[in-house]
Amino acid sequence: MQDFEPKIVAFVCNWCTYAGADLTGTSRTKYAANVKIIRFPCTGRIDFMILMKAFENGADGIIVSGCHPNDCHYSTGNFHARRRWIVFRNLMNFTGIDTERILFSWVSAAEGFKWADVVNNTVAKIREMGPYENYNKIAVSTLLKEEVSNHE
Amino acid sequence: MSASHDQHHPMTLSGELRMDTGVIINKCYQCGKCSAGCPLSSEMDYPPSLVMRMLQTDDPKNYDKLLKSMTIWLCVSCEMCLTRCPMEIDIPRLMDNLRQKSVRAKKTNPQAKKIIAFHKSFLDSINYTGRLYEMGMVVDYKMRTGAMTQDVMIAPKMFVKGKLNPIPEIIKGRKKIAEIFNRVQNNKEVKL
Amino acid sequence: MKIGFYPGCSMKGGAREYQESVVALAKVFDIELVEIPDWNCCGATAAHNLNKELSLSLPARIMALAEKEGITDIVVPCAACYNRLSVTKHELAEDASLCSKVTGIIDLKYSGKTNILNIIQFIDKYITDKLEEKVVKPFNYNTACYYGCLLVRPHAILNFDRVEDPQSMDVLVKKSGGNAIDWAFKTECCGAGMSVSRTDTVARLSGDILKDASDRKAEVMVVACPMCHSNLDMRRPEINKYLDEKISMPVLYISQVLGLAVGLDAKTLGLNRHMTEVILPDKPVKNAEPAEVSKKVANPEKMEA
Amino acid sequence: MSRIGVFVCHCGENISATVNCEKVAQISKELKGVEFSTDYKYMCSDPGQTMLKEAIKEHKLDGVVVAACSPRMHEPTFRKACSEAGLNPYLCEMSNIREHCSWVHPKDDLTTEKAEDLVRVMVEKVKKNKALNSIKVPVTKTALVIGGGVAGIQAALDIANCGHKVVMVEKQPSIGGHMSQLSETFPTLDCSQCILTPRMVEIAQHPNITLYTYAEVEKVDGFIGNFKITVRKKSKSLDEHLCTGCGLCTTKCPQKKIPNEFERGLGFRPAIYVPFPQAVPNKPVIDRENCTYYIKGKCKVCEIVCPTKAIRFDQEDELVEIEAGAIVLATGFDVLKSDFFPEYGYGKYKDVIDGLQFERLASASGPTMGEIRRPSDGQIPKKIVFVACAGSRDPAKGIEYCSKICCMYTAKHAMLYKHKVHDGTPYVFYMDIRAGGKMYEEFVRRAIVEDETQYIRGRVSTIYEKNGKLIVKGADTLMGAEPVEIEADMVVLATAGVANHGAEALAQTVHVSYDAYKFFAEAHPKLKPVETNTAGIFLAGACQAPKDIPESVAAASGAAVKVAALFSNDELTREPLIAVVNRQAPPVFSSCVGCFLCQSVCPYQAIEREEIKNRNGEVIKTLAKVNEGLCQGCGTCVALCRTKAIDIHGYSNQQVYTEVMALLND
Repeated sequence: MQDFEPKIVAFVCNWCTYAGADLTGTSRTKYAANVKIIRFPCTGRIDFMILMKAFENGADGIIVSGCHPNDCHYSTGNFHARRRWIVFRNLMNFTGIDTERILFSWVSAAEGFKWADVVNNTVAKIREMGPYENYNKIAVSTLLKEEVSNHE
Repeated sequence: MSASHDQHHPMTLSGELRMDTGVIINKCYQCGKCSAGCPLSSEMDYPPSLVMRMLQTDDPKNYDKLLKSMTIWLCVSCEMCLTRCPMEIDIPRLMDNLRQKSVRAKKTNPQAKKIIAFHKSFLDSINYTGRLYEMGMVVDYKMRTGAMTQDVMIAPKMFVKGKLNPIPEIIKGRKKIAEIFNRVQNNKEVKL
Repeated sequence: MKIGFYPGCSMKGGAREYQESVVALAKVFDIELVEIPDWNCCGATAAHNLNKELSLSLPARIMALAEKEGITDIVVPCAACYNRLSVTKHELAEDASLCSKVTGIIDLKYSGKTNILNIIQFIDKYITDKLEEKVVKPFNYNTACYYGCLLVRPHAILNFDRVEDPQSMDVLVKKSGGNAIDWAFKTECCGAGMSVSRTDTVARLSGDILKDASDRKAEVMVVACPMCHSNLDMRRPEINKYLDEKISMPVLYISQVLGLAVGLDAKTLGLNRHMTEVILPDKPVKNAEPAEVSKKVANPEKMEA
Repeated sequence: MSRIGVFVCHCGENISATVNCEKVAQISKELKGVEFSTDYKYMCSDPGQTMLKEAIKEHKLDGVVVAACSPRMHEPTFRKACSEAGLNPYLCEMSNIREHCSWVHPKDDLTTEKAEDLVRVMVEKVKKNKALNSIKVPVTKTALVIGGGVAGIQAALDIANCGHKVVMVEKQPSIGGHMSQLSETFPTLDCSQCILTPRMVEIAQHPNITLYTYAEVEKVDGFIGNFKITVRKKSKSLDEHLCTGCGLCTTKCPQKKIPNEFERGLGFRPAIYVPFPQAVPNKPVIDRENCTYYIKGKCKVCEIVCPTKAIRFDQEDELVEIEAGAIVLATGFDVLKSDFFPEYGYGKYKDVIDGLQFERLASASGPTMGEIRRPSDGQIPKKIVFVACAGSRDPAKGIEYCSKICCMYTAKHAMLYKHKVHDGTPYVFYMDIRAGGKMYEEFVRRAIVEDETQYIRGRVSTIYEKNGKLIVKGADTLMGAEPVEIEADMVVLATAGVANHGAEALAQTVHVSYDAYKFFAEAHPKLKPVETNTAGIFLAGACQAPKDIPESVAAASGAAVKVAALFSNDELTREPLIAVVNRQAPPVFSSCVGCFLCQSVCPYQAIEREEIKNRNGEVIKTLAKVNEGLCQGCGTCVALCRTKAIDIHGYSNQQVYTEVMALLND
């Protein structure tokens, strides 16, 4: 397990967390290279099916991060994201998906250091949890695969 | 990766106090509201806000002055400072800690002898009987301080009023209390 | 339901009359107080000055003993004991490792589920509703309610009454037919545990308190703490010397005030035990018209219209 | 088969110091669909851009990935370059290998591998990109200014003087704001009314300005260039055209004991009233909550005495629709209620007042005609204590920030007091003196040196009344924190400036963000101080943070210029990264089932209902349709759509799923 380098995907909004991660760079604060960012206009845009897609493709952990409550560039997108997360977390727990591997956080455009902390803490946590091999054993994944192949 | 976080820093005084008490010294911005409201500050050698400043300097000399000060023994834990502090700094908790450190370092102010003697007599009384035996405690205190004649005038009146109990109340669990005293003393804290 | 009673050391000695009056008052309202068996001292100021763990262990043992008896409410009339018990309960609830350490030291089961009630909370919970109908001898004196430190601070933990200009005792005095005056030293410190070791300091602090009350025409001072009482009452010779005037205002416990109002006699309430003689001349009952001083509190919002 | 070009930038050494840029370019070349790949020292430089343009033409590229800095930095640059080379700009994407890679990781293989991953993701994404055309919208050249204090007045006048129409909406019966309450202003001590009143009059008379007082903004729809605003004009119970402002009604009104808001409760006013003598408009309103007629059903004295019969008891609120291209928020601030400080006794002791009340006492038109007299008994205070930071810099009971203006106005108060009460002594309890500003420090020094104000460095612990005096207990931290006790006749608390209590609701109405203290948030703290994150909405004055008069005016003029710049175009172009509901013709088909969940979550009301009709003109179904002008492209609707009928350009389902798969499978 020593050599395990977790693959982590970060889904972030353009206005707060993406800008915050830019600030982390501008401040030259170092963090683990395991996390790769995918930019969304808003956390409200993030469909939770895409988290499933990430797990299915071998992600070991996921970060979802956007503007702090009340700071959303689009005023309410992050509230929808939060609401959806609460519902989906229950659903995912029910289906056996390890929601401990998903970190939901708020990082503003001014919180460069916080972003580095979020990344480092998540990497450390996922490293401890080990690779997410279980996902593809879960029945739901087969269903997803079917759905996706139909979709394409 | 995050090298800067791992670097070993020598512990500052404020860091040490933060670890021991949770109080963050550097929050204090010297507004002086504590000193203004403290009932004892006029008698203290260092009023509370000055104590905070001295700790902030991280200077061992200032720390030493505080351990030897009267201030820490004059503080009656009335909590007025905490109540009005804009930064909600728990000065009373800090004072408790400094008192304990002062005793441990054997630096207590000679003028505080009476106050410390009172506390010790008080605790001794609990240790022996489980409760405070007022008369016994006062006698013990007088033995410690030599203040034999203090308050002798009111004692007879108190007797008459039924306020002084000549016989100590000793609780059944006296041994349990003694055990408690033993255990906390073994836990590296102040030797009482 | 059994209501637990923790008298604390001073109520067995110097503040005997406080216990007598609390028990007598409870009896009037058919409340039985069950003393926690084999209770120990809470450690008071001395313990937390010198040893943190000791200062938590002693109160924890008291609460653990109460739990063993199945007691859910403990009445703690002494403000100092009330403060120590509440703070201990809070600290142990906040810090699980500290809690397990302390339960190890006291060697008893401790859940931290008991309610700690000070004298006013006790009265409010069990007596206040029925108080006014039982008042037979209105306590119609100008009364200065002195709360001191330990009843209201630290507010974050005790969460009792307003931390500045508290009102709960004033309300009880008014319900007993008294006139609670507005004054400035309600929560100033009396000198607390330094009565013996620094008598001069206590004389100064307690003197300033008594002086303000007496300047504002208070006839009686009411307290809820044996320590405050002993400083304000027993230290009167030193206080008068410091003030260079003779203040003869008696200092009563809140339970004594309520006791007098519901018709208990002075002896039962232990008024004879006070060092400063309690002289309360009979006064004709006025219409409940508040004195001029207290009018000012009436409407703090007035300016904000 | 795509023909994609990959351009890897070294950014001097900013990227190449930790990322092997040559290798990234080489590896990218191997990717399916990549036609051309190179690396260069500065892609954003002129030669870099030229190289990009030439490569597009030479290799007939149909997609471009620039691996360089953050797209938030240079995406517009490279998209413009692509467009100049004939490639649709929305076929260009950027991989952020600087802020998200080279600057945050050490030099090693992992870092270069991450850069390769990031490039691969964008290559795959760009394959799914569509050519898009930017959206053009017309601009309504009318500005709405909300708030008629000094900031709103300045902004309105500046915009109007540029030749544009302005509508000003003010909540109170008169414009003027807090500045009209002030006595004199620091650091020049000129009379506040004297400099403000002419401007207030100018607002009323300006041909380009329409003024609605006693009115509030109720609803804001639309977007930059095309806002639709609903304003509620509260009933003044008055026909303003008939009223001449003679004031007879106000003198005859039998109800005279209503605390006067303008005088901060230090005086009284009748139920029909003009807030202050210089009010604009100088016509009364009836305060229905306190009017005898509205309470008891009879009185009507004002109606009887009115010479022009202008009183209208049955007048109702009126809703006015306004079309505007830009909005300036100038709603100002409030002062913190002082009764959160029970230890200072505000509200309990009459002679403990706040700074604005002192302004009224010192004002020549105030309740004491400018004489400093204490409220309790009208005596002239001989010892007066000013408490700075009453609520400011106090996370426990007040607010965490510094209110900025109090140091200066407290010095001014001490000075005014000393000028009026020569034998009096002013004391100021302070912690720090923050007097940064032109002639500010000099002003404070003057208060100390010339007017002999006693500055005591320390906070006041408590204030109580004794024998008609206020005992102020403080400490002098410059004297070893020695306790200080002052027997004062009056105490003035320099209470904190806080966000207007209606700020949060207004922010939600106009869709702008606000900070933790409910002040409106600027788009960038340094470079966009008067813009909000909502295009077309600007900030002026203290609604953004505590500001003094010069700063408020400067910000207002700044906001006005932004509005004028916006109005210099007849049309606006907008990024086409918006949502779209799929359609297939004929007959019109869509996977939309018409659940309109999207409509309920859209923050911009951009989802419309489209009725699809058959040849006979019968409605066969109702589908969602996106209003291009309103959609801001947040994509919340996309995540919610059950049938995936709605999608968003630039972040389409296809694009983001492709990105995830490309990222995780190399």
